Amino acid sequence: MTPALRRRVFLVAAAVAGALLVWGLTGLPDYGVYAGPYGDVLNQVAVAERKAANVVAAVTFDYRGIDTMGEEFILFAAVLGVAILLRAQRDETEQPPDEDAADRHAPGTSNAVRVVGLALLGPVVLFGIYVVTHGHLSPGGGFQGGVVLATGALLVYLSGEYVTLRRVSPELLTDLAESTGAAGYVAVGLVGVAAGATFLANVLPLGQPGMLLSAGTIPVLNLVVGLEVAGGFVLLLYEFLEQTLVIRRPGEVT
Amino acid sequence: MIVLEVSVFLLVAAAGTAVVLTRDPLNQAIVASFYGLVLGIMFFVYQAPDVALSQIAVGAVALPLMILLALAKVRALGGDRRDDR
Amino acid sequence: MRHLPYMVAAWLLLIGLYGVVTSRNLVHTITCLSVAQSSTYILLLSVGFERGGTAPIFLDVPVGTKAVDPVVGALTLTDIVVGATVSALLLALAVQADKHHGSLDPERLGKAQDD
Amino acid sequence: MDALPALPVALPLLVAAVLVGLAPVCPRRVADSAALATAAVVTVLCLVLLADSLDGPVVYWFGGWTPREGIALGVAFTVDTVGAAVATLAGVLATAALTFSWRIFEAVRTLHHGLMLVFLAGIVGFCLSGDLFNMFVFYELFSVAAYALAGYRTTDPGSVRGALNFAITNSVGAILVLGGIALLYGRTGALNLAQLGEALAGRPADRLVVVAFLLLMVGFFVKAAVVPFHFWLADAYALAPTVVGVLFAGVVSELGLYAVVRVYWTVFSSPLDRVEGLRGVLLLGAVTTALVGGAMCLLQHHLSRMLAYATVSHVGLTLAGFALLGPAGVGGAVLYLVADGMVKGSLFISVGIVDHHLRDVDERRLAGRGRHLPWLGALMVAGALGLAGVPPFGTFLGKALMEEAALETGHPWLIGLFVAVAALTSAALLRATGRVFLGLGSRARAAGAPRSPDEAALRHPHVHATQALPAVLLLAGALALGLAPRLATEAEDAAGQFTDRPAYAAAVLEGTRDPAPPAGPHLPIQLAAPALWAAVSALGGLGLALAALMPDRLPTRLRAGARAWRPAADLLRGLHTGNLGDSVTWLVVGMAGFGTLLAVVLR
Repeated sequence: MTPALRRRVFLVAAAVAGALLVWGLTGLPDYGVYAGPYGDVLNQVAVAERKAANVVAAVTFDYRGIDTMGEEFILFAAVLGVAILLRAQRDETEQPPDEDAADRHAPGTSNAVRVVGLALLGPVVLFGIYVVTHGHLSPGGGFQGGVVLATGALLVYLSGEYVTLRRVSPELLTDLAESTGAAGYVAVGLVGVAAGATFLANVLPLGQPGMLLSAGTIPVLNLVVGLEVAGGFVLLLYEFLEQTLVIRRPGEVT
Repeated sequence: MIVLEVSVFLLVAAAGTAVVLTRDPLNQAIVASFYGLVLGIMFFVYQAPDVALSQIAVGAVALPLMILLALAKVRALGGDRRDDR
Repeated sequence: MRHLPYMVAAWLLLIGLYGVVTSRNLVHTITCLSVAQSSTYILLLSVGFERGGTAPIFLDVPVGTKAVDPVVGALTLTDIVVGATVSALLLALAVQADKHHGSLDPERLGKAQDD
Repeated sequence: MDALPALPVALPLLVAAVLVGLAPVCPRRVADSAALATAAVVTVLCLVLLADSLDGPVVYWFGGWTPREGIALGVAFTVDTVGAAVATLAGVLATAALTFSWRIFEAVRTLHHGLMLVFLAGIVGFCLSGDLFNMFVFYELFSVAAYALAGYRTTDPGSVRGALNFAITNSVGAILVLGGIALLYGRTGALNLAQLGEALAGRPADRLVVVAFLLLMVGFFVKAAVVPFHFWLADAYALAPTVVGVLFAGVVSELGLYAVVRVYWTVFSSPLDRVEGLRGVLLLGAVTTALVGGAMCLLQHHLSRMLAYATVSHVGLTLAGFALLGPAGVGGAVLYLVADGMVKGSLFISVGIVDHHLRDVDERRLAGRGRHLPWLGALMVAGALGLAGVPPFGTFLGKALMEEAALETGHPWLIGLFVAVAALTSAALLRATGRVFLGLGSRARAAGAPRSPDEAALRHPHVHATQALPAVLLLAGALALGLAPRLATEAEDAAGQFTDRPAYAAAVLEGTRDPAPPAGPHLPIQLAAPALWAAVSALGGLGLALAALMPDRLPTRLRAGARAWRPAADLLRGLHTGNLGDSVTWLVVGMAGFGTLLAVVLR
């Protein structure tokens, strides 16, 4: 199809499909009316049963913990895929890296940006760790905190210390963090089996709601997810970054 | 409250449309980052702070950043080749 | 108002697909796909929303307070991760496509060989 | 072994993570062996589950969250015979594919094995899950692994384009699936299949139920490559590495069909009570898919592309069995799906061997060059007969059961479709085999003549047993399935279990496990007439193949008749552009078309 014909065919089909969608969607309960039993039951029982103040965390890591295991491995597979695609390519094109060469710095970084970036690093890392460890108590958790931690690594880049990033989080270390996190999730699941219960059963002491050490395996799973997500996102950004910098020729960057 | 909700919904629809209609990928990454932020705000309105945090971290920061890096990579790689055409 | 957020979701799906179909740059295509994907976040959270409900976090409010559905929150969290990771993978493929075809234009990626 | 249902998912994921973590220090052979052993263990675990499920579904609640008063709090794997059989097929194919790759060097080997194991775990989880959202998660898991695996062979520029089209079109499908889930959740507040089915039971479908079914069906049909959702498939499957292509062609498309029937029987079978109308819509999709796939298959010269379109065509046949919406049709379709998956897996490996040793997969350029590998030619001819459903292949038994079901439901014309499609796909393969391994064909002599003198140096002199063995064993497996006619009645029993919604709901929500499921009345299985039809298919295929190889021997009138088809063939080819915008446009067209039909027949 030519682009013009395709656009026309699409518009006609999308009008019909859209009408069908609207037709079906108006069969939903009115906005703001929640009909189903699932969420209400969990809101009633989760805090008492799991000692987790944040019911979303209890659903994510306990009641529906197997979904989250799948989700972590989706991330794992995507990161692996990106690594395979871009690493294979890098092997073809890479110029011998010169660690101290000026052209491996990010372009146009002023000293002011550099200082601000490095000054932010500490708070960002602390905040990331806080978000990971308090997932069962407040909004946040392993995923959100992991992304924040990965952003910390990015700040190092933004502040122009790309060479430092190479030393701070080389592929080996982030690979290891990511796979340890992923394997850790399955391992926590198997602990339940080893304890004579089911896979992903929450067999650790539950404690009292609101305490940092409560909710059994939920904070543990938050930790392994945080590890995996931080490693995975650093790796994702790093693979694209590496691509950018390796290709750049000397003289192009000032 | 209703006014707030309606305006957030319409803002989301408009921002999403703007993302699609911004044809230059570099500009689009910036619009997409704004869209990610607006979605995050919508999720706060929905009383879903967990989701809002994820959305802002991913949609407003990580994903636009990856897009920018991919574009930087493509430009570095293809700058001279494209002149031939 | 009764169905407004659902309509917003349907609109975002269709406009996102429109972008995918008409796009002339793969990076643009991928961003449009993420707009289409975001329609599912809105739809999921909308069907679990309860007017007057608080967030389902019972730290400062007692259990029994009217709260929104925690399940759709958990589902959307997963959905966001899926969307982001698929986008990352697609971007890597787009970078590859540019390397092989010298172009990010889907129209220039060449036709299927030998049919 | 209480945790048995969790293990075939948990184990490969754990091994994948460990392998990738140890990648820098892990010797190549250790990684190979670990991946291969894991795939084999997963296969055995799935077989054990299959045996367990014969007496009724095995229900496993993760975290021990058994339902309360009919409300599922957690996520369950609900293993029934059909799900376990498809999971076992995936395990068998993964084991075969990893065996094949033993001798093939890949630079990113360990990471690749990690992805393969995640891919397998995703498929198995998808087959075993009894929760709609959990199915979606595993669906995305194996899909994401598949996108990466389809595109990593960066030496072939087409594979990147194929992977992009694959990933984007299938992601749109996944978005639609999720939309369907959201609609159902908004109505019922449930995600467990059994609970969803109970919540919707007893009332005729309204617009929300119809549209939710539409979204789920279209979303899963994209993976199944039902026409017109199939435009992404050929590039993705044909240009993927052999190791991956075996699973793609063997089981991945069929998973899309599996999902539709699973969701139909557990959730929608009560509200969508206008069975005749639904049957008509599904049969329409089945017939179009079977014929378009078969015709495109015959038009290909690229061997893997041929197999890719054979997959589309046989998805159509399998869908025809499912579309009859009864135990016999479902049982026949599942039996056919498993046997056909093994045949296609074997053929894909054979083509992989051709590619590896002759450095080409184009039938015309390969003409006569396979003469020194007669056994491979024989293997591919046997595979072609398997595709045609000749006894005693398992494909024959499955098709016989589907034909019985077609007669019983008053669709005798379906037998004609089965015969025609089997003839088309087997003809394509027989033609290619004849040209490559026997040097037949008038055009072959001309095109294949300029042969480089150093061709012998180009090709690998020796085919390793690890490459040939999996192809032989897969074919033997497909044969073995057909040697036990008892399997037909067992497949029907399994399908009876699969299609019994109230029993499924009771097993999941109340934990009742009927010790002796009532065996429904079996259709009297007649093997004589189906054997005749199979012979007609195979002879038709052979005739078509010979006609294509030696057109100048045909009577003039027949030749003129064949020419009359050319404009239609050109049109069909012209539609298959491999363009990603086209694929997504066709997806929306298909959604609008199927949606309109469903809205008319179901409301």
